[in-house]
Amino acid sequence: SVQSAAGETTAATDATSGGTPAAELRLGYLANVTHAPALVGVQQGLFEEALGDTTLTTQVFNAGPAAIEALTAGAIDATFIGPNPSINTFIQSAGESARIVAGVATGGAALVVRDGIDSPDDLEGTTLATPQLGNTQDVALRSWLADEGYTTDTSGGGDVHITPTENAQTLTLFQQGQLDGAWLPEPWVSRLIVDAGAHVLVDEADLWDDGHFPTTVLLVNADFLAGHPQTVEALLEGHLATLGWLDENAAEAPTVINAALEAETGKPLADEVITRSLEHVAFSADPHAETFTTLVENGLEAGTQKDGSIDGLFDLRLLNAVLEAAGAEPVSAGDLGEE
Amino acid sequence: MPHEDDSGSAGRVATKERIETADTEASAPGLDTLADARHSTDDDHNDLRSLEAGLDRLQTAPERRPSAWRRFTTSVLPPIVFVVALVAAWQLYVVIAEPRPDIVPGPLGVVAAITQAWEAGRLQEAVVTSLERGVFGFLIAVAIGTPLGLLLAEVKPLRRAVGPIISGLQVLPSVAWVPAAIIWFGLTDATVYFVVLMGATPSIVNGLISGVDQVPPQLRRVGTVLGAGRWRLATHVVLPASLPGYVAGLKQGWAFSWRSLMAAEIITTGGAIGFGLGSMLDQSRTLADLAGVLATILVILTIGILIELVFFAPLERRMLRRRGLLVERGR
Amino acid sequence: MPHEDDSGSAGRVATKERIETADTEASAPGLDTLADARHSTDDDHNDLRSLEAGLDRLQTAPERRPSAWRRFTTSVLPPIVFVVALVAAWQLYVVIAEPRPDIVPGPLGVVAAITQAWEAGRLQEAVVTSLERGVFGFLIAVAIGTPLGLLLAEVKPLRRAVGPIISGLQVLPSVAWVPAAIIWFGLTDATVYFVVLMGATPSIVNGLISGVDQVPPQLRRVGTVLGAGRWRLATHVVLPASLPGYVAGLKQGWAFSWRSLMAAEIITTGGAIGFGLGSMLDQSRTLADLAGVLATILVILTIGILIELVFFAPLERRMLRRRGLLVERGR
Amino acid sequence: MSGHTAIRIEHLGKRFGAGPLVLEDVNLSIETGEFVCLLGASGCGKSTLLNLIAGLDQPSSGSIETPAEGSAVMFQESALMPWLTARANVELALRLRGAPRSARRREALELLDVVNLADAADKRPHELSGGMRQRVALARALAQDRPVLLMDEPFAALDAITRDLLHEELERVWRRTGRTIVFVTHNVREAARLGQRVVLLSSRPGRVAGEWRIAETTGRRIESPEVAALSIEITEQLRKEIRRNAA
Amino acid sequence: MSGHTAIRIEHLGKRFGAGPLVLEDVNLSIETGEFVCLLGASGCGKSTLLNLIAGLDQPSSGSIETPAEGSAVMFQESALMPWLTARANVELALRLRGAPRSARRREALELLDVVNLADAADKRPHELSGGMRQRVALARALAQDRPVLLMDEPFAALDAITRDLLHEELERVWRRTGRTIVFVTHNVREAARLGQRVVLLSSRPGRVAGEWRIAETTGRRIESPEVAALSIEITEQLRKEIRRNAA
Ligand SMILES: Nc1ncnc2c1ncn2[C@@H]1O[C@H](COP(=O)(O)OP(=O)(O)OP(=O)(O)O)[C@@H](O)[C@H]1O
Ligand SMILES: Nc1ncnc2c1ncn2[C@@H]1O[C@H](COP(=O)(O)OP(=O)(O)OP(=O)(O)O)[C@@H](O)[C@H]1O
Ligand SMILES: [Mg+2]
Ligand SMILES: [Mg+2]
Repeated sequence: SVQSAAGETTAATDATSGGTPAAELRLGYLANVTHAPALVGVQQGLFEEALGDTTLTTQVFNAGPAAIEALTAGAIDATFIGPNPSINTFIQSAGESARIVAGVATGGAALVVRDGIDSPDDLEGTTLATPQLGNTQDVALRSWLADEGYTTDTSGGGDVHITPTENAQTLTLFQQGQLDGAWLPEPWVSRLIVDAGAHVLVDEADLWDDGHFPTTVLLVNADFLAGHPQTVEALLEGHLATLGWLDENAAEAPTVINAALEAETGKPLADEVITRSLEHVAFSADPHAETFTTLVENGLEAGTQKDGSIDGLFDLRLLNAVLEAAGAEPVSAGDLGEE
Repeated sequence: MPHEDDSGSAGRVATKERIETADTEASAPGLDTLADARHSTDDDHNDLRSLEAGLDRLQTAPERRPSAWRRFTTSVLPPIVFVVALVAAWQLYVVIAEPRPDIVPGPLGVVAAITQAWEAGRLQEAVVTSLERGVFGFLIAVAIGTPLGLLLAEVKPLRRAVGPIISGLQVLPSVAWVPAAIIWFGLTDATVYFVVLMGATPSIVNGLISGVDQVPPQLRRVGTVLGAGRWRLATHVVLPASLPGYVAGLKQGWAFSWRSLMAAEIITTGGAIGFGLGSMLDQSRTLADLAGVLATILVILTIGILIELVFFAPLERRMLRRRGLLVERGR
Repeated sequence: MPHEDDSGSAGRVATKERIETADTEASAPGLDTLADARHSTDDDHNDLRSLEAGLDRLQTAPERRPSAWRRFTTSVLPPIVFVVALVAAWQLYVVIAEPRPDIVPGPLGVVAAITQAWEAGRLQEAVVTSLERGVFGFLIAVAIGTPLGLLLAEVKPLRRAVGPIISGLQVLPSVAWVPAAIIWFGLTDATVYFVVLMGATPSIVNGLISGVDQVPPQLRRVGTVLGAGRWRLATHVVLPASLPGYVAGLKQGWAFSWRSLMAAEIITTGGAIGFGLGSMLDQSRTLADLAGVLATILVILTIGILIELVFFAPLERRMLRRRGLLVERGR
Repeated sequence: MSGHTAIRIEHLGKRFGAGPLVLEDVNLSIETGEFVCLLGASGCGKSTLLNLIAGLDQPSSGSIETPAEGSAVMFQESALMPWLTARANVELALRLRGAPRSARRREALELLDVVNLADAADKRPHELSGGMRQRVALARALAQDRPVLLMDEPFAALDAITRDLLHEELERVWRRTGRTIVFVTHNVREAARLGQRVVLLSSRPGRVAGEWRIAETTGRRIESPEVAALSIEITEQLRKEIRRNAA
Repeated sequence: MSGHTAIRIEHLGKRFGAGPLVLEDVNLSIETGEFVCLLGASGCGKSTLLNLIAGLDQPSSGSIETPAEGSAVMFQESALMPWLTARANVELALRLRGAPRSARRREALELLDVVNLADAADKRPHELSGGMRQRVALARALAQDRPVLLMDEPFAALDAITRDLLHEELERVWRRTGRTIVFVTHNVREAARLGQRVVLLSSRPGRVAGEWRIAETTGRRIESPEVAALSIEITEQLRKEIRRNAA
């Protein structure tokens, strides 16, 4: 069976009261540098520590939409994921599917291109890749190109051809000269630079006020949140603990993250790559909710998203409670949900 | 063995007496006409003609095709009614139970998704791209499969060696060729065509072979007896006679083309590959847009059925009807 | 009409004189035995018995099955020789032309890839997982398709409404269900089973329907005449008689199960999904390991052919032979 | 012959759906133990009439009285179950009749022996020649043990030599079992060879167009002059009926 | 009759592959314009012999002399091309014979008229009854315009009424065209009804087991007493041959 009926989901607003601890928490994430808190938290046992009696099971996905599918199908309860797929599932389900309960990472995405492309003007007629249609980088590229005056469409036509391609494939195709560039998250930006001689044309950080834009958030199934707020709270405690660990062990972090990546994908990243990647990513529990309206507008503009309200996408009450208990500053839901 | 002693005429006369005729009025004139008829062979012939005409009339019942209206009410209407009822029930469920629209979109949502894709021009592009690839790939498969099939059907040793391999290839899901094709041809249209070819060609070859196999040996012998040489036997007898099997093979070949195409399009997204229905399906999936997925499935189904109804069904029906092989289904 | 005047016995005797018998020695004793035979009905009966026995003997030629050796040399050996020659040519090409091994791996490379996967236990795992899913999914499809097919075959109005829809579903590439299934069930085994079900069920239903359709109406009438009620008619007549169509449907259903399974496995990788042959294929592709891809294709092909040869072929052959429907192919 | 009426048909009419009248005002009564041949051109409604007698179809008008025990039927194609051996086919009839399991095998073998097929009991229909199949079908019909045996062109698909033998076989079985037999054919000589009475049906619609009765039937064979003479008579009448349709 | 020999068969033997001897030492000579019926039980080698005469197969031993123009053949199943109309079927024979395109249509219609089928010229085989199909096949055989016409049980699959008519039709055509006809059948009465000479083949191996000659053939019909008498004679001999196989 797929999902429980609609009526229960409104209970999510009552997240702080009632509910029971879940026997099991199924957590999803991607084997990416931008998901480092998940990798480290699992690797170091920080989540398990926080969850106590609740068993932690993890699933690693290749891309955000797959994680969303698992979340929708009830195969996982929470997942680390990019903001756009989160927005997407929220709008598609008329606000019933999931809630963002915390931020994870910001920064770490860029448009890298081949030699010979030195300004946005050189992009006319080129073919650029993104990780997947409608994912955070895909939307970013499309809306940036639109700002630059280029037309694009979701079927690969327009002035600049955008072909959503799997990251590994992108590297190969770029090396073969079949792609002129790609808007990618870390570590792929670094891989293209280090392994294939690409260079950065646009660093996404430059496009945002104060350079902060969300690349990863923590998304929880709305029913799970309503039913087991204690468990989610424990998860958030683990998450904050991991963020703290990353802060305190900056020197050790690349090795630990690389070990986790190797454990998941079978191949470690080059030291150069992992180092460069981490320089461009910042980890924080603040989801930067204020940016989401812009993200929605970008998605609409890019044609990868349906129009709809994201009111209620955030439920940061638990996060703020935990932050408060730790004596930290609360974060804002930017009028898009509970704080 | 019980029978009469036929060695003498006396015995016969005796046995004849035993027959009582109930209908003497009818039989007596019958015998008279019999006697009269012998006088003229012209009369004989006319007699034979009228008898044959009567028998022909009795033995050939005019083929009664069901009326268009009856065919409509018995075979077109029921499925339409069923589908309409199904859609109504679906809509009702959506209205009453209000399920999550990303898990159970309503029929209206699906229609909206189709309209939206149409207005954005994506639907048209996808349909044209896919149809183009499907038809073109199918035609290449026909161009390769037909001579290959003829060769295998007519050259026995070749067939013994290659035939089982081709049948084996028919067992292999053509989707399995996609990864290999991607490695060989990258994310280009060549990949798609390769997969379509590997999917459709075995069916066409096997169809032609079984068509030639099913040519009644009697027809070949008739051709030989009528004085046809090897070439005229092939063109005047074997080829037309194997048409039903060939058309069946073509039909199946098209089905496999379409299947393989969709598989290839769903899997090989990105790169330099064009935007087809499979890509559209995959896109809707990545966007968690179930209404879009169902809309695309519907379009794929419709195209499959349309090609069948508009192209193959009339072709096959006409051919079978001309040969009297068409069995009107059900009463 | 040319015939004799039969109204008098005189005419008959006259015409009889016109017959010259060339073989008088043979015919005279014949007439004698004729006359003798009438004396005893026992004799008559024995006479009839021996005649019938002679005729039976003459009219029933013993079924001559080709010898095992002949079957081996005409149908098993040639494809093997062909495949061996093909592999040899391939190896020769690789040795002489030395192409890039990531674009044209040699047969030895493919064998090595198989061995490697075997030694790592991945091959066994993939084969077992896929077979398990394929067989299990197929069995569910049988369990659903059989009652549905029976229902549709026997209830005419239902069939008119639902039959075309099921035939339509057969046209839809089951790979198109993969995205929808993923949205519904996520990357779990349920997705795979759903796709397999949607692929195989229509074939099984249609096979059963056409099997029931092909039951000669004569057999049903015989059943009725022999005194069978509705139930015994179904179990003693209709079901056994529709077996050939049903088995053909099962065979096709299995082929579609296997196809759909591979498509589903190639597309739905990651998540909680087990590691099957499709996953292995996709994995080899991501690693740009063409030898691995070809090795997996070979394994998929082999399993498809094996299931056909080991399971369906004997089943079908035995059933058809028992009914005398088996046409030994080619001479 | 007992003189008792086995089958009585009165003012029988039949049409299929909205089609033309197939049978019109057919009147016929058949005595117990009688051997009646129904003769007519193609499509005149012989099979329809037989099916009505067998109860496989319902008349549109008129009435049919048959023995309560029902009738056994033999069709043109032997219609043996192709998946059963000759013996199992006969046993099926015994089983559906309700014969006890223990007696079936023996009885089936006895019946097959009646038609000289004891040796072929374990063969399947496709291994038998056409004549042998029809003999199995005859054994099966006998297995039903009904007083009336209806036969719809049972020998039409056989070659002449086999047919002649089966005529003798059938006659022997008839004399031995005393069954009432209604035998449909469009072979005039076959009708004259086998029947005690030959009933000719006209075409479109089918009515009784003539009737011939043969008093003495022992020792007939198809070449017998009395068969020939009767055949000529019936043929003339039949051809007249056919010629009526030429216009 | 001209007395000229059309077909001469001497010491003919035939076996298929390593199988048993099918024909052994067959000797037969057929005069121009003669109507010969080849009679024998199932599987005795009649079709084999006819195919050898038609040149469709090669003898294993012995020799066959036939007219240089070759022979026309008619088979049991009419073997019309199912995708061609009756006329087109006849035209195909004319075309393969090499008849000029312009004359074909007219000639085909004439030939169809010979068999009383001018009205059905544009029908396809499946719209014709069995008898009509065989008449088209006869027209097609006549279209070949060969001196010898070989017929392999052409009427075996027809019902008795139709068969009787086609006997008359064939006899008329034979008398009109003076063809040499070799007619294979296992119907003794058919052979006695049609042939000027009846040749009986024995079974396993096939040899000539008897020969009957009928001097006067006009006005015969199948019920004629001379046909009956001859039939009885031939049947006896045939049954003897069959009984030989019972042991
Ligand atoms: N089920 C049916 N529905 C409609 N018409 C029918 C049906 N069965 C028979 N007929 C029609 O009834 C007429 C008589 O058919 P029937 O089969 O009784 O003839 P028949 O004398 O047995 O012919 P034959 O010698 O060819 O067996 C035919 O015109 C036929 O088309
Ligand atoms: N192509 C063949 N290969 C092997 N054996 C054959 C072949 N054709 C015929 N025979 C055998 O030759 C024998 C004679 O066959 P043929 O067909 O000539 O008999 P027939 O007299 O025409 O029989 P029927 O009356 O059944 O038509 C049979 O035993 C048959 O099995
Ligand atoms: Mg009938
Ligand atoms: Mg023959």
